[in-house]
Amino acid sequence: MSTATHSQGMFGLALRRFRRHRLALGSAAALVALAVLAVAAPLVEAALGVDSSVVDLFNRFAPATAAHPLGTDELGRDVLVRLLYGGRVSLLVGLVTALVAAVIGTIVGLIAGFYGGRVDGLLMRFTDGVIALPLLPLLIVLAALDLEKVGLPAAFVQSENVSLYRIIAIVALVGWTTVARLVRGAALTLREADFVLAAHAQGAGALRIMAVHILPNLVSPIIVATTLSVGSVILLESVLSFLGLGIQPPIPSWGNLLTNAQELIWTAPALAFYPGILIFVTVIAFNFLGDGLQDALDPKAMEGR
Amino acid sequence: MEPAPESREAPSDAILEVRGLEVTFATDRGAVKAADGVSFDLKPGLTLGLVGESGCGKTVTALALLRLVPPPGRITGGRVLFGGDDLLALSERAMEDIRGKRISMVFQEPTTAFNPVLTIGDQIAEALVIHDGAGRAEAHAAAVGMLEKVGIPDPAERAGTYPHQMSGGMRQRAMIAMALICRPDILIADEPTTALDVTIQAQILDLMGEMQREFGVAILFISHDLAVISEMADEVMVMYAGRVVERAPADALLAHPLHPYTQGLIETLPRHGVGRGRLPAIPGTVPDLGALPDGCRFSDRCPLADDGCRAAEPPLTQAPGGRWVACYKAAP
Amino acid sequence: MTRFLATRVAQSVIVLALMSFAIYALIGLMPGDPIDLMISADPKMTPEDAARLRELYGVDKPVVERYANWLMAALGGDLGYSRLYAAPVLDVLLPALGNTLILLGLTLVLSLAIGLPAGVVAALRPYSRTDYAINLFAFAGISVPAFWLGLLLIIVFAVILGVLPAGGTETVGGAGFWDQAKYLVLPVANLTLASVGGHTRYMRAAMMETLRQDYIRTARAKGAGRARVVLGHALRNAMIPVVTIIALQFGYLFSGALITETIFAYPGMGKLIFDSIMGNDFNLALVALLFATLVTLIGNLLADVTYAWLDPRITYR
Amino acid sequence: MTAGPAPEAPLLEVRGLVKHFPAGGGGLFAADTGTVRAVDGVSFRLGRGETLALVGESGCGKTTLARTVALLYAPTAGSVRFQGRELTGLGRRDLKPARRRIQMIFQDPYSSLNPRLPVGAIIAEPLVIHGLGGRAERRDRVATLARQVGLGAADMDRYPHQFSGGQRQRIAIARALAVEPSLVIADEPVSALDVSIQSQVLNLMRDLQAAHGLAYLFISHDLAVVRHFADRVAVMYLGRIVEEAPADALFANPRHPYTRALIAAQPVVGRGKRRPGDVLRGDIPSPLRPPPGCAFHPRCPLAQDICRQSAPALEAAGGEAGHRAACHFKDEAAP
Amino acid sequence: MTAMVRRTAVALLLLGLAAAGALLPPAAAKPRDTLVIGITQFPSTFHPNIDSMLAKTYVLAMTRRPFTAYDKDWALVCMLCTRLPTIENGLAVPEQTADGKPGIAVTYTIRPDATWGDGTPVTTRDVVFTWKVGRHPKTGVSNTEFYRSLYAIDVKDEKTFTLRFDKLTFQYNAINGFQLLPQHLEEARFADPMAYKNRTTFDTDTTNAGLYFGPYRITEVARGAHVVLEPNPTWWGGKPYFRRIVVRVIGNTAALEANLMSGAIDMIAGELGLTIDQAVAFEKRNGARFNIVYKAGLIYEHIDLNLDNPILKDSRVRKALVYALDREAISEKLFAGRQPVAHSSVNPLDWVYADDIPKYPHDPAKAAALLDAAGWTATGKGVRRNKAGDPLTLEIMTTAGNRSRELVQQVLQSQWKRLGIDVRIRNQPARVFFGQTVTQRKFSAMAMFAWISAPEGVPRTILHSDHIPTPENNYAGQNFTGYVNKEMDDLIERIEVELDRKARARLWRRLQVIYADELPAIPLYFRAEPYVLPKWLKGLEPTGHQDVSTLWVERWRAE
Repeated sequence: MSTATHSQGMFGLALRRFRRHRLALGSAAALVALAVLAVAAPLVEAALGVDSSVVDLFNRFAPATAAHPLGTDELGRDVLVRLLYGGRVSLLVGLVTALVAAVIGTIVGLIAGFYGGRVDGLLMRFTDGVIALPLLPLLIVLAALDLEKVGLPAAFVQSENVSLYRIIAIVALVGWTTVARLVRGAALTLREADFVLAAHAQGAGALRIMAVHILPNLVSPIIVATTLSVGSVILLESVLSFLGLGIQPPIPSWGNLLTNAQELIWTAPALAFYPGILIFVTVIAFNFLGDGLQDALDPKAMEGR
Repeated sequence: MEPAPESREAPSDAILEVRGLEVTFATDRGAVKAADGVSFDLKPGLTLGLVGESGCGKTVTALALLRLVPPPGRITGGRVLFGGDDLLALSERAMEDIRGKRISMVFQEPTTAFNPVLTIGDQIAEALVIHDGAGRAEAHAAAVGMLEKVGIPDPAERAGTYPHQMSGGMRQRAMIAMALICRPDILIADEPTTALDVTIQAQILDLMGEMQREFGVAILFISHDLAVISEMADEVMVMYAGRVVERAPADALLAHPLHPYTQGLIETLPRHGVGRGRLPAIPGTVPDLGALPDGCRFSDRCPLADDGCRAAEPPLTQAPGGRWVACYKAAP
Repeated sequence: MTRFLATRVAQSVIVLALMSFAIYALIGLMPGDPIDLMISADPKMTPEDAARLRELYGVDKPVVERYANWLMAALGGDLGYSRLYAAPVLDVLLPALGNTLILLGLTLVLSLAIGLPAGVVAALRPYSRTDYAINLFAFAGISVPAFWLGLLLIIVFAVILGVLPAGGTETVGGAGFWDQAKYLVLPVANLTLASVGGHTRYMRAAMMETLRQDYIRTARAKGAGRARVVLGHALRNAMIPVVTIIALQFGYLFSGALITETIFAYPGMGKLIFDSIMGNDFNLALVALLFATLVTLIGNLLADVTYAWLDPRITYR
Repeated sequence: MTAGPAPEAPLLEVRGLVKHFPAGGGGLFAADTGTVRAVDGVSFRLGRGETLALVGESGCGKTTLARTVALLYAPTAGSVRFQGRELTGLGRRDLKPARRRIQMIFQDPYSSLNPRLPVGAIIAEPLVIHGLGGRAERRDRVATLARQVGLGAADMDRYPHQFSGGQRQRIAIARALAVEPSLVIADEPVSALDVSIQSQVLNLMRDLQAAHGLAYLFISHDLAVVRHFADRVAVMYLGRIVEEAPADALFANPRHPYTRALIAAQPVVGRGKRRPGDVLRGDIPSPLRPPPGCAFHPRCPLAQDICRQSAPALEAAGGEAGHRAACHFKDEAAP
Repeated sequence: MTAMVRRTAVALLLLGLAAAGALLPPAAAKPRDTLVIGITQFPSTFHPNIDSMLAKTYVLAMTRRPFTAYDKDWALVCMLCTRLPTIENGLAVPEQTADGKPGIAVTYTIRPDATWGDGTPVTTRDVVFTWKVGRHPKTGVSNTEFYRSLYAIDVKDEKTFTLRFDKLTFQYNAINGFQLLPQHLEEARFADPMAYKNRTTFDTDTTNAGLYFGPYRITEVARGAHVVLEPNPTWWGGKPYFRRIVVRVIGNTAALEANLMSGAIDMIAGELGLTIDQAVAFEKRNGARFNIVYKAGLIYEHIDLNLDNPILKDSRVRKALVYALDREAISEKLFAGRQPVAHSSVNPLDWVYADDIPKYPHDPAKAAALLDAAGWTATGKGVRRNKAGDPLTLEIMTTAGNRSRELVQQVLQSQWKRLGIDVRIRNQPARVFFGQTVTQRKFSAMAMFAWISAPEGVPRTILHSDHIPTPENNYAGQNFTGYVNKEMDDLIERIEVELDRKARARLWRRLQVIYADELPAIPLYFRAEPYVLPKWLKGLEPTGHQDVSTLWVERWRAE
């Protein structure tokens, strides 16, 4: 009687579907490689025997050598190592921001979708309002805010990493809408599902129903949306850097490396090329990855025949 | 694989002859035959009932006749002879001329089978426009006439409404009107009343009978509901896991089913006179096409199965009274 | 429909009112004021001068009071003066808005004209070579940093090939339609390349979803050919979700315009907003942001109307 | 448990139950466009170990009635007494004991099980919610239940999508039984199942009823199943019960024209090829705007002026005990 | 993947090379009667006296003339006046004001042929009107100091007038900032002074010929994009060569460069154009096609040290900070030696410059010794610490987005790091940096920016102890370092009123010595303005000070 019709779990099925998606697979591999390299930046630095924070005015724009596989930049620092450190920051910003946005979006969407009615109406009008905002101009206002006037402690405001936190906060504050809409839509459907009714009929509380019955069923779309948004956050960071509002030197990020280099585009095009291509490759990889995950985790494909 | 039993059966009055039809789906777990050597005939003015449980290949068989099997499914064998042509060998362009004009179809879900953004009238008239090159006004008038025929009140007004503005029963009437507007030779009805309430179902079944009498159309009537089939069909074909297991004139099949599966199906139905208490049941579950038992695919649920059944698949063989059955143990 | 429109206009007014206060408050949270900037530009200014100017520009009062004053004046039709351009805000804004709308309009038309057919083609043959190629192109467009692409375009077309101007709106003195058109090519191309990918992807997804629907099978069962199925049955249905997404993207387009306008020295809204915020031109920044929001809201409204036109199931009461 | 119910009190007594829904709108600016009168004054009783079937076509209010009784909806008006205790107007906390005794089985075995939980957790969930037993006790209880519904111990770690429809319905039944209910509300429990599986599940439900003394409120549109399974049958039309009787009496001697039409419309195996006969005309009216008088009058072959003006009450009919019908002509001979 | 990356990299490199080498020459066939100048900023107003802004000054200098200006040799000359008044020639007469303060009466005569573009002569009526506008508290004229000091004007006739100041400084005859307004156009608009800044003809009708009397007048304004200038028929001087001058605004310097290469603009203004390192790089590639002229001038790049900072209070630390730096190398490597290292705030081109003052060449050993002496001892390779164990950590701030400064900053950071000085970078957008951080002394240690001054500009607001910004004085003054020195205060006051050049030179020398010795700021270098000019353009002479090169635009010509 207990013959299970499928021999493998949902995860296995998704994994197999995903493996068929060659671009996504390649993207995942590329991203892992990039992340590993970025995390290992100090090791690479040590292995090459260079110190990327030390300026060497006598070795500016050096061509590629064994010590500097990608040459040096306008201040004689190793380009490769700086790119890796930049990757650290860009990937970190992308991932953290996307996660924070996903958390906010999930909470808003879950509450709106679960309670429906006026709560939903109010939250969704608010979400629509945020979506209607001209994003970039608003980011500029937000980026120019005086954090001390907002009431943050001076010690925090003056820390070197504040531009990093600022970017994460700002982008997450406006970036949650996609996930919120997604979660809300799915939650509206799920709350009518019989298994949710069943839980209601048992007298389960709202928190339990959201946590046990609704949220786990939203994981796939949230993962997909978050993956896709990592890419757009990295792009957005580079755009803000371009406007001088992104992550501030000396913290290197691909965005500010590229922005710095664009003035040197005539002198040392490679300096602009590398961060540009890294942003491009990373963003496109996250997009392919999201696309592949979407196909792999699609519940319609899940039920299968 | 046994040869399709076509040699001994070629009645001249058949309008459509299906021989050894085979539809294969590429799945994650390899190729799976959703229809495996299906053969039957359709005769003008008569109804062939096709009954079976979910996943038995009923719908795929119907779609294969029109070559509308959705990917990843493909027709991988057999012939569909219609008016001297093998439909499976025609060009896509030629097939388009057959669809809706010579063979048309009524679907299960009247809600989703209509395009939500076009008016009912336009959708009914479309077949005329496609096949007869009818002008807009002319086609529209014909559509209104057809709506009236299928018993829709205020047909002229209704033609201008959108599907969502109609009730389910009305939509199914409109669907029948759409299928019949080009006066086809064959109507394939895939569970046409499953989504409807009983009182509406009765209306639609009556309508289909009326239309058959008026147009002399041959109907392939597909349903999982043996009761509906028994009221509609002249001949009944039972499918199990992609294969035809029994085919016979309706009265004979219902009165004396030969295949154990058919027997089970009839016995499990709650019926007047059976009384309350336990119902007879077919044990086990509907098989997964990817994991069929060896030999007869019903063998794992069959009370009569022996080693012979599990060794080789029984072919569909002729039995007395114009009947066919695929079982070694078929009750004579 | 009238009632729906009235409701939506009322909603938009509320949103704008809320926005205006939010922006005003945000601007209040920005450091410094216009006078600080004047001081840094003119070292000889005395504190008395600064205090006098603060009063003159009305920046010596608390934010709420300034907002109330601004709102009263705005309701009376006076949106104030731009400090940065020494002109009434509207005089500065409207030409810029016009320029941006030209840019955005052309981009929208072009990217839809390319993106939608490409998406349809990709959806018709999913997972084919064509589909992969279209996808790759679409993803590339989404993923490339717009300002980087803009610079590349300038280098290739303006510098190396010398066939197109690198920036601006028209050749000084050499006006004329074709001349202006020439100046639009690169910015429009830049923005289009960045937005066409999204349209393609949405269209592809919507089309694939639509082609799975039962009524497509119905149409095919009627004998409708491929063209008829796609154009007559699927397209309009597939457009319904696409329209919504495009409307939602209106805000993003504005953002893209900002970058493009900066790169191509194109005097539009995006650049104006950026400059006004950076230059502490409160009035201009506020009104420009409100206009940008308004345009987005109008875009959304148009989308709703289109939506209703596309989908008879929607009735706006 | 508080003071035990009086011995003669029925398990469930529903009186004058009304459930209305606002139709459409609900948005910030949209106005309500009317009221859906889903359940409009329903009364019935259900004894211990008894099976009452609610029959009717889509939109007749049977599912709303079931969910209101299952405490998923707060009734607009009327009373629901369970084991002698009034349930309407109680808070979440006060309802919990009753919830444990009233369990539900749903129609669609695909949507009634959370796809992200293993089967063991699904069956154990009511135990967790009602705070029954420790971890080990729950495990044992789940194993017992699984055995009772014909599932194996190994199945408890699998996920719902790995099971067929029939097996899933068994899981749902096991979940319902976990907290030892006395009333199970089964909303079309077999209509989504294949014919060959339907009888398995019905048999299981019957066995369990015998073993646990369950009462069923059995909702179905399938007269054949109802006739086989129910002790008593109530026929609903547009939010009201139009006829109620012991199953045999209802099928042998239907007194309401709608009941007759339903029975006539039901296809029957072996009756021979269909001849066009007396088929009920027209569609079911919208519960948003039910017709005045007797709601069935626009489709009724017997309708007279009185039917258009006054709604008939549900009164004794047909002569047999417990047979009631709501028709002005309930005592006339069938046409 | 890597192969693709490499191939694309090569392709891009080739693009760059192609751009550098094989550029199409701009169309040479048409006669060069138009000059297109690229600048990076658009004027916010065209009113000469409201808001000071370099872009406006640059454009307006082609359309009008001040009475006096410094020429390219940094000598004061007459432009609108006929003769420079001096005490020696009797046109300037020291006198006492009514309340007994030393003042001076200076007499100027407007050039007789000076005429507004609409034919109205430039007269003393304009002078008086301008003064009236300048003095009015509601007009929005940003700097009223001059107008207040000018307490009376005696009008002699249509063209001659005497200005009477209540101060007597050595700069008594320099009225470079006194920009005439056309009384015949503006008086009516001034009827409501509050609304004047919004109604002035300069902004509501910028192309009105009557606003200009210089060699060119503005004939077209596309806000944010360009300004077109054409010769003014009433101009008194030599006929300008170009039939039309277009000033195009392109904010992004990379795009500016691209526009130059594509021939869309002819030259990039030095005053508002490329950064020095961009220009240096540009010269390397395109030196053959363009003349790159560098003019190091009065823009003094330095780092203000917050003297309230406990670490920086110690002058040994300040000196060590400078010794630790190799400013010569920075100048040489980053700026191709075009920006001379500064030793004080006074430019060597200024006649008051003194060479014999303390200088701080790169000397790490001395720096280390000074730090050790100040109690900051090295612990291995890490950051120096004092006895209390506090690290030698300082923060440096500058304007975010200014690439040159950000580059230099990172070099400085690196050089300091070698001596165990931990310097953290925290930059802010200019609006924040100048709007608040610097002006309200909110930087904790170091703020890097530039002072722009006139020749022989007295650093009163920068170094005088009365000018330390505090909340009490509403953040007036620019002594951001918080520098207090009685002698310095005294020197500043004396320099201002010392009319004798020799005596003044002595005072100036003393000021420079004190400055260099006490180091309230770290002098970096004098910024050079790179003029990127086409080979055919002649006659453009950079000044290196506030009076922009366009004041002599009529001498520009194509050859």
